[in-house]
Amino acid sequence: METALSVTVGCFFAISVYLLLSKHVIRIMLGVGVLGNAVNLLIFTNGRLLREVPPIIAPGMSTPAMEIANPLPQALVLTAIVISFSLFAFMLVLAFRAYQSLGTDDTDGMRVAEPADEKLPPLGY
Amino acid sequence: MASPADAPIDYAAAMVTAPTSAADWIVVAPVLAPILLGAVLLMVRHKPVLHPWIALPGLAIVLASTVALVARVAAEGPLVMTMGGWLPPFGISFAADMLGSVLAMTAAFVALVCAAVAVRDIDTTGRRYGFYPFVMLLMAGVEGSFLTGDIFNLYVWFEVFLISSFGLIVLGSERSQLDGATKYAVLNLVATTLFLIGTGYLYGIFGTLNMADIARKAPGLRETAPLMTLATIYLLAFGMKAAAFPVNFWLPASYHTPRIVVAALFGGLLTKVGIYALLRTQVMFFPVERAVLSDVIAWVAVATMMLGVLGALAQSDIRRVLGFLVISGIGVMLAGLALGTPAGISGAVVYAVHSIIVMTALYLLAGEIAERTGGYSLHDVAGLYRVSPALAAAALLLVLSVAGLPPGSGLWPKVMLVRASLEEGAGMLAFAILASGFLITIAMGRMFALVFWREGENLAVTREARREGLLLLAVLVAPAIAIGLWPQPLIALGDAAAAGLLDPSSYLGAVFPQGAQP
Amino acid sequence: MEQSSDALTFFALLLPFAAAAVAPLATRLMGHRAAWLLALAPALIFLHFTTFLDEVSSGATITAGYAWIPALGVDFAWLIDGLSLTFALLITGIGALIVLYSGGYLKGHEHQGRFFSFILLFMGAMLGLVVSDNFLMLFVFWELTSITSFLLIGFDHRREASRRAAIQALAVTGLGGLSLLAGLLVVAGVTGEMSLSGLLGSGGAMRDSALYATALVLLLGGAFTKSAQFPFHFWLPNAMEAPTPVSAYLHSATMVKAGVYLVMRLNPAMGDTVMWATILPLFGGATLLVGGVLAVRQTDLKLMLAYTTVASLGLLVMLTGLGSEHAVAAAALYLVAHSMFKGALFMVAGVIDHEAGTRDVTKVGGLRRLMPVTASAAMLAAISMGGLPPMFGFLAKEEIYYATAGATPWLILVTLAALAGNALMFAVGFAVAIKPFFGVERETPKHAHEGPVLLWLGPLALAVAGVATALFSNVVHVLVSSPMATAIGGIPAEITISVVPHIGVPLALSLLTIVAGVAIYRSIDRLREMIAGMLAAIGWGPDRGFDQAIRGLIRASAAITSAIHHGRMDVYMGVTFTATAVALFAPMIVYGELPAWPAFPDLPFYEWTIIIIALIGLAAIVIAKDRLTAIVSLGIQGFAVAVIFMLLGAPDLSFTQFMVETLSVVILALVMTRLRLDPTDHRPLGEKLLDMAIAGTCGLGFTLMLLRVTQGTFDRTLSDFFEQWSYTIAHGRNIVNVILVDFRGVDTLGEIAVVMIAGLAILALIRIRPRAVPEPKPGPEL
Amino acid sequence: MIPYLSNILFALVWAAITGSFTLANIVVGFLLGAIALYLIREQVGSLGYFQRAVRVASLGLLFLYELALSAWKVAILVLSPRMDLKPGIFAYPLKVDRDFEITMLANLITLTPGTLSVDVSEDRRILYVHAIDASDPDQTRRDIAEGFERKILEAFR
Amino acid sequence: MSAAESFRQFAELVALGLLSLAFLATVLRVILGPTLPDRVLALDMLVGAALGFIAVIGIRTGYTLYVDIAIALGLVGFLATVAFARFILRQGAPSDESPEERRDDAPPRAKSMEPET
Amino acid sequence: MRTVIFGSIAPYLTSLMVLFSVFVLLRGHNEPGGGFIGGLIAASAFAIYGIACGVSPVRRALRFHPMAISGAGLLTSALSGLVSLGYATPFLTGLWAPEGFMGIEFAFSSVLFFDIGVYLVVVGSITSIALALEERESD
Amino acid sequence: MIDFAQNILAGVLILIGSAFTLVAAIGILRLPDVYSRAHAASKAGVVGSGLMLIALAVFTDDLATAMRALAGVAFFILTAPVSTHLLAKASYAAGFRLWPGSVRDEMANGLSENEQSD
Ligand code: NA
Ligand code: NA
Repeated sequence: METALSVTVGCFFAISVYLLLSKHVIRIMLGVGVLGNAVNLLIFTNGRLLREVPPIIAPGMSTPAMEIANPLPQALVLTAIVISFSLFAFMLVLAFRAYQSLGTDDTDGMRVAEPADEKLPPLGY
Repeated sequence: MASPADAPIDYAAAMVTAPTSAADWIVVAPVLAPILLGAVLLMVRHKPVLHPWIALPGLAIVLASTVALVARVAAEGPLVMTMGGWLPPFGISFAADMLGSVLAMTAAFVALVCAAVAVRDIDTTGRRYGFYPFVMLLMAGVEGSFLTGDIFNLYVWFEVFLISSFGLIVLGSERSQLDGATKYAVLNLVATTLFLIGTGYLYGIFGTLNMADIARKAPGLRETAPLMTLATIYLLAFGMKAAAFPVNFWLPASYHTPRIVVAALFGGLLTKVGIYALLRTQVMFFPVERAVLSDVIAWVAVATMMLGVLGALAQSDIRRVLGFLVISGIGVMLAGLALGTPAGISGAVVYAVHSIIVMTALYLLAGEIAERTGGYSLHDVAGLYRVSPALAAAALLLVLSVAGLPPGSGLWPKVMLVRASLEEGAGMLAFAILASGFLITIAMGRMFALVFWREGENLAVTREARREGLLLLAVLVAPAIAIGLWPQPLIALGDAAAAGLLDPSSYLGAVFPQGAQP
Repeated sequence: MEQSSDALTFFALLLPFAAAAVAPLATRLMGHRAAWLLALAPALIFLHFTTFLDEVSSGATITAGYAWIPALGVDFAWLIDGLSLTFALLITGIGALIVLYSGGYLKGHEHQGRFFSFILLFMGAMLGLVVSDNFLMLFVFWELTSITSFLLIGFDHRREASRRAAIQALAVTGLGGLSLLAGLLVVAGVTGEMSLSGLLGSGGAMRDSALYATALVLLLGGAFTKSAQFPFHFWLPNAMEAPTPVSAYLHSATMVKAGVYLVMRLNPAMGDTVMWATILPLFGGATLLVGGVLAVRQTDLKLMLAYTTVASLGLLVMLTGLGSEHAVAAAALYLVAHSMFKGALFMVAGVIDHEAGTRDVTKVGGLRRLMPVTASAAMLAAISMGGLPPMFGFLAKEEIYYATAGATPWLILVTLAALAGNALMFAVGFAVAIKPFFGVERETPKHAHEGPVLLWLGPLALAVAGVATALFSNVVHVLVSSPMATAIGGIPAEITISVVPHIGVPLALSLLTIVAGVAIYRSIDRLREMIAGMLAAIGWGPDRGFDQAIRGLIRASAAITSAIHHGRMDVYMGVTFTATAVALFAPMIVYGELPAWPAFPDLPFYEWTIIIIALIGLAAIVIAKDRLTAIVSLGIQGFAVAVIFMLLGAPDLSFTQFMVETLSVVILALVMTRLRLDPTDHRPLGEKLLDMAIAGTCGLGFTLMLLRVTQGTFDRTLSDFFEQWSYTIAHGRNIVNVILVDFRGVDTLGEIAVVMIAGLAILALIRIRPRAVPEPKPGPEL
Repeated sequence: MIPYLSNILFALVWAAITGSFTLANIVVGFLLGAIALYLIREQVGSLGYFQRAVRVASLGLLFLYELALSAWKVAILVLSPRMDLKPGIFAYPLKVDRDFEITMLANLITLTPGTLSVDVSEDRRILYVHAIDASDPDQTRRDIAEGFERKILEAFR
Repeated sequence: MSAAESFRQFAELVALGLLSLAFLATVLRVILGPTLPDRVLALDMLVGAALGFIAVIGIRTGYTLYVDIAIALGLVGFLATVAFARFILRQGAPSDESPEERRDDAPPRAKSMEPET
Repeated sequence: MRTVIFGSIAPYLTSLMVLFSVFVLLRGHNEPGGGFIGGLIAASAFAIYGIACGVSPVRRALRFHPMAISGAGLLTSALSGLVSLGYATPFLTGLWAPEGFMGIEFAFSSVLFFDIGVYLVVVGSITSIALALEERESD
Repeated sequence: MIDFAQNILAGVLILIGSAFTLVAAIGILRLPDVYSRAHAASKAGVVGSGLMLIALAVFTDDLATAMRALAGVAFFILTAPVSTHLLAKASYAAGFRLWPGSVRDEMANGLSENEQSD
């Protein structure tokens, strides 16, 4: 079980990194989206896997009746999902605004903050 | 496994039963106050005139509680509150030791000053679109990072200040801001994601998230590849946050783009949180792995120092010069980490305090310069010696501080680190610290001469500016010089912080008063 | 450190700083007459230090002070012996005169108060430097002298030359300062001593150390730069950009002698080795000759003096390096003499400049009748500089020739250097003293006349002191010279030389010096042209080299910086993920710990389906020809992940993932409506392959690490606890939710803070439009 | 409206009396309330309420029937080896004119065999319908008019 | 285990198999396109199939609480389709059969909207 | 996207979904759900409303600015943790009203208010984002 | 007895439901243009998933869950035609032509110019 997910996680990371390495903002954003899923699966897998038993205590019981899926990584991933979603939303809008303002979606062309032909500082005193 | 629902409940097995005194809340107040008031600020978003009246007292509370915290930690050792009343390591502990408290206090101080500067600098639009809430939550994130005793919670606070910094960096939506922010956002996101990945692995290895618990379990897992990989991932993630070479690109690409008061806050605070996290994880969790990595860290430190200062020499925009100086300073702190000795770590802590104050002040100084000359370019800005001798004096003191010359605050941590390097036989580090200091002297000496001394007809028009900025600048310069003249108290705190990190027994004792695993 | 305290000396050391603080105010109130008040400070300190003369002359070494930074072993402690006392007296004595002289020289200057302040600061720094016992205190004051001299040299800040000189001085002496710091810390590391007194008492510990050479080179790096030894000599003449009182003070009496002081101070602990006795005379001698020759080349009075100062410093270093009893005595005598005559001559040059409006030696003449007092002072000082009786300079020169006399080839070389240097200085000294005052009266930019008392008091006092000290040389020897020589040599020394010449080799050499000096003086104009021609032929000097170095540094920095910080984000990312790959693989390879080969996973077919759909979705994102296919594919892999969570017993996660994934796609689509992005991926094939390699390595690394971790044992303590108490205490059956809102509620608090701020930040991003659209109307927003 | 509200009120009262606010109990309460109201239908003027309920139910049944039929036809079409398609868009003149009714009709059309509402004209007179078999649009128009549109008018007028 | 239960479990497996095939077919349409509406339609369909999948898993595991997930999924799936429809409307008329492949040679709107200074 | 069909059905969908979201919020402590998911559902509802009927009706319907709602949510959550100051317990300690307070499935507790705060933050922020984007669209 | 009926009925319903879903998916693959494919998606999809949700309602013993499952079906029936309609309308307005084999397009001349402006 962990093995299958480990390999899956690796694929998620590989794709995400490949997208992040692109020059195009939108592909980078897609990479960010995949990266979030990759990490969530990674944390989830790190907490070890158990099939189909949700961590919910049945009515009438005070503790789980059988071995349940590890609830802690679920809580962590839930927090991480929310956070990465917020950041993702922000970055999407940022990409959109950057494109509007800068007129390019190619990061090589985004050279306002670090202009290519930057002047040397004064050489005198 | 299942037990009947009506079994008697043994609360003491799950919860802290001793009452929590109100005074203990100083450990959570630095986080809680900005969150509460940040939320209130959002509710009165359309009454911008109220914003400073909410934000400044809030930050004052943060400062007051962190000062109290430092005093209390100095007197009684680490202060712990485990949230929800659950026994550690099950609940999230806030654990203030000397390292966290000192940095928390310094951060609160500069944030308060910056927020005061912003009263004048940030217009109604900026306030309506969240300047003060961003600052409050940024501080909540930063203070939370310094004070939390839980590694995943540390990640959460990292994200809190990261997203707040996103808000601040784009506030204004100028073209260069959007460009810089894109790089800042993507690269920082990768960094925090690496941190999260590391934390996922950490949980998989240790089965715990409480820092004290990790520290006490780590010795049992020494010398294995997963632990080493974990230490390395953290090194990379926090090195990136701290802007260590070769993963520092986001900083020069972005720090000069936002409003100057924002840059001041960033330049002072954000990278230091990375340094804090490096110290916390590498020294407290992974001392053995850190020792293995020390050569790598040392070379990173050297490269960061040198490339930072070379970058500073190459810039003509004052803000960009400062961005590179931030980086160079990070290299110096990494040197302390590379050494890993009490003296080295203490030096890094003292340097961090110095750097928070001085880099913030330098950015604010740049703001004052621009206020009087309308620009930041070393090609245009001139003649300020005549216009504002007081500003020149402040500038000179800051230049001396950042260059590590007396009577500035930068001198003593550099002395500490050079000495620690020589004691460890790390001549390369000592050389790099001194050489980077020398090059900063040249860069900043030239800057001082060009901006203040130089006069010329084609240069920017200089004009008188309002006084408050200068006054607030003085509020930052004063402690810098005080540290330069009488560093003993700060060094004592730094030594205590280093001792606490290297031998976390008092930290462990504070988190687990019963000692053994519950 | 056990220290006796001495509050009076403590306050004496701080007094200059206090005076500096009040100087601007005093000057605003009293104008230039504040000089009289401010000069009281150095005068009082001078008097205070004279009280030590008695004790020190009887061979005592006084150490006292207070704890300053115990954590670093730094005390505010002073060491008073013959050497430091002499320096302290010179600094404060000449300092008082300089303050007075500044009162006249800068009378009416708008920043005279600031100037007083700087010069008093400088004096305080210099005084602290020479009396410091603690290494780091010494270093602090050392750096303070560099900084204050930066301010003083740049005082006339509107001129680029001043700014350049200031930066040059700061750079060169700053470099030396860091070298000194390193040296001191090496010494401290080797000997365990943080104080000079301790070091001096540690015997030969340092000399015997393996780090001796390192420490020596570092310490001399500090000393040589500060004392303008060849090849670092160039900054000192440029420092003449400073107002003349500064030149007189910094470049005669004190600051430049800090290096000499250091060398003398270290002589007992570090001297008497082959290295010491080779390096010091070599550099000193070279400096002496270079300074002398370059002095001849100048026409500016101040520059002429400045180069002779360089030469004199070389001479002092050379003598200290020789280290013999006579050499040490000669150094002690020459140092005192030089302070007096050079201070006087600089001030004279300043008076000429001030009164005649020019300092060009070829443009002034015959001022003797107009400025008789100044002329007298100049003559007296020149006689001392030339080493003629009955001046103190004579004693010094006699002793020099005693010291160098010897038959070894080394000593003959040293003697020749001393001879040549002295002759050159003789010529230049008289050129400064005679040419402006004698001969035909020349038309000058200003009509010259005798300056006010504040201007001539200083030079005259120093010139007269040159005579007086020589005439009462026995007293001076007992109180000053001998204790100083004792301190330098590290063994008791007694100097007996007096103005009455003794027949012998030294006298012969003295006479030879005079003859050669006169010859040079007579042909000085021709020599000047000759040297100028030679220098033009060489066409390069360290001074030009400095500019080239700075420009080269900036250009190189710019090249390096733009090569690294090139603004190309894909490369930034590439570096980051390469580092990630290394971080993942290096430990596994180094420790040789790869995870065990896992068994083929046993999953029901529908789980495989979901995983395959996730992978298809992923692949589709990459190969999608247009962005919308990619976005839809993003949705597919997101849904697949949600289903995976559901299958693995995480309904809350699945729930959230479905919602979030959809909202992400929705926001993407909403954003895309306006955003027409270039649909294709322009990476060239090579780059694509590289990126694939990086991405693949990262992915594999994460997989291997994950396998490795999950193959280990797992500690489920935390979750067991949560399961145990989720319902009984926290009243919740959904353990995940209880963790979120109770066990780990702080995480959730931070998380919603993130959500809130993200909302606000996005609002700011969308709404704030610089220039094009003004702030939106508040109307529709409630 | 008033009978409907009374019915809900009855359901809540039922739940309160029985002391159980579970969904099932409330539904039971609602049904019991409806019966109770039915008994007093003439006094409270809720006659229309029940007539309408019946017509709505009839519309619902028609819909479910048509839905099943539609799904079946599509299944047959899709699975037939050679799909014989004559798709196209035709205009359907609307009799219903209230937004709510237009919406309902359009949705029902979408869910029934071989037809799909593409758009409503600006003046809300014409519904454009895509049919998978548009060879005889008049027949389809008639089917709609006689089927759903009539039932809707009955139920909601 | 009763025969009815066995039948149900068999039915579950068959259903999961059919659903898996449905998933794959739908995903294929997403990738094949050729137009954006086709892809969106397929995504919408995918959500529908996932809904059924959740229901079957709910029955299979006995955790019928998954039904809430299904409801929420139906809801947001609807939202996604609406948003895409909106996007399609915005994107304007395609000039030929494969609208996405056409390149925008005209400068982006942003430039005319916010003049560079 | 203001078609007759969509425009007339969307308000009902929205109110249904908001109801559902409150249900999900309140039962989160015992079943899958909770403030975050509930908030997302409600925000999706408002997004649909906005797309179907325009932004202004949504803004009017909410009365307060969505970000103010978000702020109120954060305030609620933080305050529900602060209450424990008065009980000499650490921050965020769950405080429960005496059992059987309302006799219904969810108990009245500080934890509930915490989750309500989460809900409000999510509703406010996500709605704000959606509306802002939608507004940008239509101007 | 009830148990037996529940199991059988649930089994049958999920079989039919999943079969319909697959049919819809095949339809999506085979039909020629987006408008025809929408027929498959909206009808077979609704029926398929609806039946499976009903199966869950039948299977569960918890009435509240069953009610929610049925509510889910209702909800799906409510939204599916709307989204199909929106997609079709948007595609048409955006200019995605009908399959060339289509026999008529009465909307082509009826569509007013300002349709695209909302
Ligand atoms: Na920073
Ligand atoms: Na929740």
